[in-house]
Amino acid sequence: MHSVANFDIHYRQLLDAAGMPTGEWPGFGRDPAQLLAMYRMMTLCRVFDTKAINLQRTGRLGTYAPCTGQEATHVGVGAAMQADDVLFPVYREYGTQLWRGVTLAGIYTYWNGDERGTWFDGPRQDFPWCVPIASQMPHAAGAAMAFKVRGQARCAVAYIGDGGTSQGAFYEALNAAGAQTLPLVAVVVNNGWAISVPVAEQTAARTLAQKAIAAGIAGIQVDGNDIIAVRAVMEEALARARNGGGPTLVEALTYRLSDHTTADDATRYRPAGELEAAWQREPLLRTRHYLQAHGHWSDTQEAALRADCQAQVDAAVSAYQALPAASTDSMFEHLFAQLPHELQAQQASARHYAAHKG
Amino acid sequence: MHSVANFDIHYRQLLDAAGMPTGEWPGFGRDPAQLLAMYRMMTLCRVFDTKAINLQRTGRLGTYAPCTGQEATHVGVGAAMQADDVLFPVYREYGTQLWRGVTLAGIYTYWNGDERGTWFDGPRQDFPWCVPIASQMPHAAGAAMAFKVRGQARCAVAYIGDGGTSQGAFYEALNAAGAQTLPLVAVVVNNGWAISVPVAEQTAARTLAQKAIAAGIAGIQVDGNDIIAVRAVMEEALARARNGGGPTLVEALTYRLSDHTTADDATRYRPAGELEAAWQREPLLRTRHYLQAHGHWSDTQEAALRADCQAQVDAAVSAYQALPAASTDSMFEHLFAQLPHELQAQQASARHYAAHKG
Amino acid sequence: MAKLTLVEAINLALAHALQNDPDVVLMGEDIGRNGGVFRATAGLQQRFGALRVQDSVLAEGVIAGMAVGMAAQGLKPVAEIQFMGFIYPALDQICNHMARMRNRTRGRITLPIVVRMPHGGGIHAPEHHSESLESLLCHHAGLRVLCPSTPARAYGLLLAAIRNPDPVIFLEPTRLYRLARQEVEDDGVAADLDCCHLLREGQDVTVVCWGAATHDVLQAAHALESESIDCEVIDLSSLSPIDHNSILDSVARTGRLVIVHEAARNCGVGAEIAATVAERGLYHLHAPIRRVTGYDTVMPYFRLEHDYIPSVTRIADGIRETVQA
Amino acid sequence: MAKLTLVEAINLALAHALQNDPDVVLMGEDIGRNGGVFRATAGLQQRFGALRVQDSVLAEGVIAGMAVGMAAQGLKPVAEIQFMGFIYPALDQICNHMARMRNRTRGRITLPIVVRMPHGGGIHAPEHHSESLESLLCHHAGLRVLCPSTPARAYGLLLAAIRNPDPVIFLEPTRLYRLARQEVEDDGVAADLDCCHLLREGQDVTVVCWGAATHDVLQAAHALESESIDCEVIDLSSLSPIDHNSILDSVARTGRLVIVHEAARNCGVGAEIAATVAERGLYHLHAPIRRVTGYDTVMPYFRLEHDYIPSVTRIADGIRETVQA
Ligand SMILES: Cc1ncc(C[n+]2csc(CCOP(=O)(O)OP(=O)(O)O)c2C)c(N)n1
Ligand SMILES: Cc1ncc(C[n+]2csc(CCOP(=O)(O)OP(=O)(O)O)c2C)c(N)n1
Ligand SMILES: [Mg+2]
Ligand SMILES: [Mg+2]
Repeated sequence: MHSVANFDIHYRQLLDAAGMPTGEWPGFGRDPAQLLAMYRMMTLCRVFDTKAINLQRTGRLGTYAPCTGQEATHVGVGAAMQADDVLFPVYREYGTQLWRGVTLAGIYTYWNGDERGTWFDGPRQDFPWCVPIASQMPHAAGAAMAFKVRGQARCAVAYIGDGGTSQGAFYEALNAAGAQTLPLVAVVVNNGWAISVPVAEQTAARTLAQKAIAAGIAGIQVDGNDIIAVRAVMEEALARARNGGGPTLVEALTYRLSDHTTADDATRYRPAGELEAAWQREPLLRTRHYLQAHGHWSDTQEAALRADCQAQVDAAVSAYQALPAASTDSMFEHLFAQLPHELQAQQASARHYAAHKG
Repeated sequence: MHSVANFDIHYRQLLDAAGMPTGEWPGFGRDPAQLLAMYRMMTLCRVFDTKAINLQRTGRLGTYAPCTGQEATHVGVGAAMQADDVLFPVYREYGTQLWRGVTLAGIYTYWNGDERGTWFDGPRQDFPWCVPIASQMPHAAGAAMAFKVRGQARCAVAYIGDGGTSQGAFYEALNAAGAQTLPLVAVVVNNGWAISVPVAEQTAARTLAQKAIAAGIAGIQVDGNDIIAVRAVMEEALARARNGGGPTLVEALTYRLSDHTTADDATRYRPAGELEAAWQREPLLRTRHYLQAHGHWSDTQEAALRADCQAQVDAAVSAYQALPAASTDSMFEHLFAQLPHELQAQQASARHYAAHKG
Repeated sequence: MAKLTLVEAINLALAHALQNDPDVVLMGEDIGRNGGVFRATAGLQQRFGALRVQDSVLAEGVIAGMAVGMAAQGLKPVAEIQFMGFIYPALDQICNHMARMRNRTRGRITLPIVVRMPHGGGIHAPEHHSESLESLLCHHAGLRVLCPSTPARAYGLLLAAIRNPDPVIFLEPTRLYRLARQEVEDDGVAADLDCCHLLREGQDVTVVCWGAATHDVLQAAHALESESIDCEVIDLSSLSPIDHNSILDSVARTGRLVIVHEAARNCGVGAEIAATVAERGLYHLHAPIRRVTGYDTVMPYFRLEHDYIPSVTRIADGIRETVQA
Repeated sequence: MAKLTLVEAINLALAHALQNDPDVVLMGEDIGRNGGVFRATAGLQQRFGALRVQDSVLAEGVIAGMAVGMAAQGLKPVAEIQFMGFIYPALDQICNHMARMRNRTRGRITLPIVVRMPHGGGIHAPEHHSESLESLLCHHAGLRVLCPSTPARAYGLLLAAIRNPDPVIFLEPTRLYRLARQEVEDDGVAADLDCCHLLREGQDVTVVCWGAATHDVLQAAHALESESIDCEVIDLSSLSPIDHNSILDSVARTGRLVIVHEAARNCGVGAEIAATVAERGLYHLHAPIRRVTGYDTVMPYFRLEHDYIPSVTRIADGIRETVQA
């Protein structure tokens, strides 16, 4: 009996929970402007998220999936990507989307049950939110295949949750991307929970990064609350993919500091104390500590930033609430490039009842 | 950056292609009666297979999936299992099925397009052939769950092809079985090809055994043409599973010495020379060499065995060909425990047209 | 006797089955610790333990596929799919295996499985949480498909489904989960399978519907009384097999047929009912058959969902036009 | 002009598309090196290379899902599912994404995809190799579903499908792959979408059918001539959307309708056609609508498959009874 293959899974952290650097930082880490841009975006996410929950509680938004606690992963990934890369989100990675140009009002519009929220003026090719868990993974592999067919130095970046790693589509897509050496980087956001199921019940795998081994691709674990490490790991993975080095699976260890969605009540299943402990590792505070310790940030600036974020969010709320209701027709408008003749009578019926509604 | 998890994939061979032992043999290997029983069954498979291809070529059987070259894996797995374990085959693992009591005539009946071939008097709980690739994997996990719920010391054994490892159902089932510590042993029969696609195009993984790592379960590679190693590895995996040690993925390295099925023509896609090289590693001859070298077998016994196998196969051919055609009704007979009233008219119609046929 | 909502009645039936049959095992995403996203399984894991009420990994294919393996061993799995829009990854198992195993093995391996799931829209949920896909399942022989419309029927039908030796798809109208309460006796009595139910007798027109739509149809029927239109309302209840004889009997009396469903129209279950009446009851028809259904569009996000789901007005119009035709 | 079989015509159309549009990419299991298990893609990988004609990994979900990602980038993937019975793992992608992406994104992301696959039985293949599941796909808005019945139509419809900006499911009747030859010009002319085709004019009864059944229906129609029954035969061709107006026009003339399909009856496409005629053409009907279809059983293993598939005799009986009703 001899060994025919062996594997190591590495973990990367560059900024610890106290805000202390823990390793060699890449170039962007030495540029305060870049650090501040990322910190501002994380803060915007936090403010946006808080408002969204409030909007839902007061009946002005549908069920909403919060992002609090995961901002470093989301913004770090966004900052590492190039504009012409393509993002395949799940449903709560607003930090990446906002970084890439999706609007606050668009996100609210989406969660308010309106397809128009998926129209992205910014990243025109980015995919919209993907509700059927893991089904976005092959889309990303397909986009990566298109880049390969056309010889473009672009990457597809796909998100997936820890729960999502139980779905076949996740493995299938990684395996296919590995077999065809596609420029794909998949980010498992391991936030500890899939609604009420903790990750230890989702798999016997000690890490989710090791799922890369099944596909014969690179896998790495990163502190997902550490925006420096997330961005660094992503930049390396993206560069490798762009250079024909194939896909990478990045596991970002973070925590869902909120309920699963506003329709969920995590107190039903989450052990006491876990949430409080997780708040000690959250991403914003450690970044602020670092920035303040190095003289790049002050309490005054913080207050101004909060106010600015609030103003942006308030403007977005006004914008989505001012959007006139979609017409009933719109159900038929984008079904096909050209609506088949047979469906015109149905469209007329829908229009008729819309007019006589209420 | 530090390592948080590491893994080794081992390879086991106990009888090399020349018939020389290559390691420490387990108990059964020192019992000539057991070795001979396995050799006899492998030979029966070979004879059965040759006849099946001939039957298809002469219009007496439908499309057939041959097993030549894979007998050591199939018989070795069968010999390692206990009678009350449950088998979940794909479609060409006749050696395991015959060992467990499925009849030669039953297998012919199945490939002759007749459901009655799936009635197993022997292993009553074994699953029938499973055509949709990989879909048998969760069935095996489910049976294993039933054993766990009931506290039974039984195992589910599932086969899957190298091509099958690209399907999500394969990963999903292994992951679920790992998460729930189920008594499941999955055997990947890596015969090099999935119809026309070689395993190197199916995955970037160097071994298929390493796919176990994604599920956090044990994985091992074995020389699938070496019946001693196959049985030894399986016995260990089954014992571990029975003792609550969870699932194992066994990759058996073998080769499809035939076309994919009788409807296939492998000369279209298989590189010249590969087949000839593979014949040098085939399982029967090495076993015979070992047996003869150790005085357990002779040319006369070989001739008698061949004749005996031929007689068994001929009897099976007569038996399945003597089976009266199934009635048209039988389409409705086993659809439900009790046929809903609404379907009775359809059954009558089918009966009517059967009577007026030809 | 307790007054229960439909989801409470389901919980009661599940508890009864778990209590009285050691082979019954529940499985599904978030059904254990969390009690199900609609609370259908609330309290059951605490009461019966984590092996009888299992939180599954997040994979519908594995849930359905493991149910096959468990049922073949004599367990009676009751699997939950969290929303019907997530049934697709389970379809290979449901259609290629559950529906076929008894037939494939000539009765050797049989599969007493129930697959439960929320059905339909109207609760302001995100995309993929409001689907009505019954027709896909009804098209496959070897499955029974049920859809209750009241708490009491939900209790009785679910017990019948669990005791049935063959696979049953059990659709639970989300809009009705908490809409109304009804007295439900926990008597362990299973309802009859394969039959529909008369909700209201009438002379002028037969209206066939199921699930949440029954409530809208009854409202429409009530409103039409003032126009002297007397509706007979049939709750299909068993979507496959369909109790065509009862529908045909009713149409023979009323001479008119309206079918109402929330699912898309094209190749929906309504088409099957209409086709069968056009085949076996044509000479009784005094007017064209009419279907009032969801449109052949994608179920819109929730701001427009009530423009998609047949409204009481739309249903009443369909009935009125059929009676006046 | 060459006389081609249906599978050769498909090969010709694929070659034409690959040759004339650099965005066309073929993908599927065994379609490259091996040329497809039915030889539909024979020679194309040699001619256009392994990036234009890709051997996919063995995973239908990945094939369909990658097609979505590729199409969103402007490629025009033509994906093959090896047999229709293996479509289930692809349904989540086809129904939840392909069919919906344009609608979901308000036209921002559009998906010019073709998903080709063999359809139907009658070729003595193993289990799961003989399925007719068109109704599942037709039930989903946002997809077009086509099924050609002759080599020339296969060529023209496949080009139309590839050029269409939206997803198209393209069903290829296996029984017809090599049944007959027809002159097919490689002129690159696409056929019209969304319409049916008159195969034979007649006075007494309208018979609607598609795929392999068209050949059996034409035989039955021919046999019935001797009984002075004059059949009008319509090849549906576009299974979704259905060209109901043409069918209604025909029924208005003949007063009778028979629908023939190989798929199971319950909730099949035949039900939709019958329901629509019972809705919009009832007053033209002189006799009950009749469906001659596969039974509501599991497609049997091949020894009984011809007892399942509507035979010429069964079709003729159905037409005769309808005419005599
Ligand atoms: C196919 C499918 N099944 C079930 C669901 C319901 N559901 C929505 S989110 C979720 C849990 C996802 O957990 P995870 O992947 O860890 O992502 P997270 O929500 O933690 O970000 C479930 C079960 C779904 N959306 N899709
Ligand atoms: C879901 C599904 N897709 C496609 C097929 C068609 N098919 C039958 S066998 C096969 C190749 C299987 O290869 P592998 O898993 O290596 O098994 P082997 O035949 O080599 O034993 C394919 C593609 C199928 N049976 N099921
Ligand atoms: Mg999670
Ligand atoms: Mg193989």
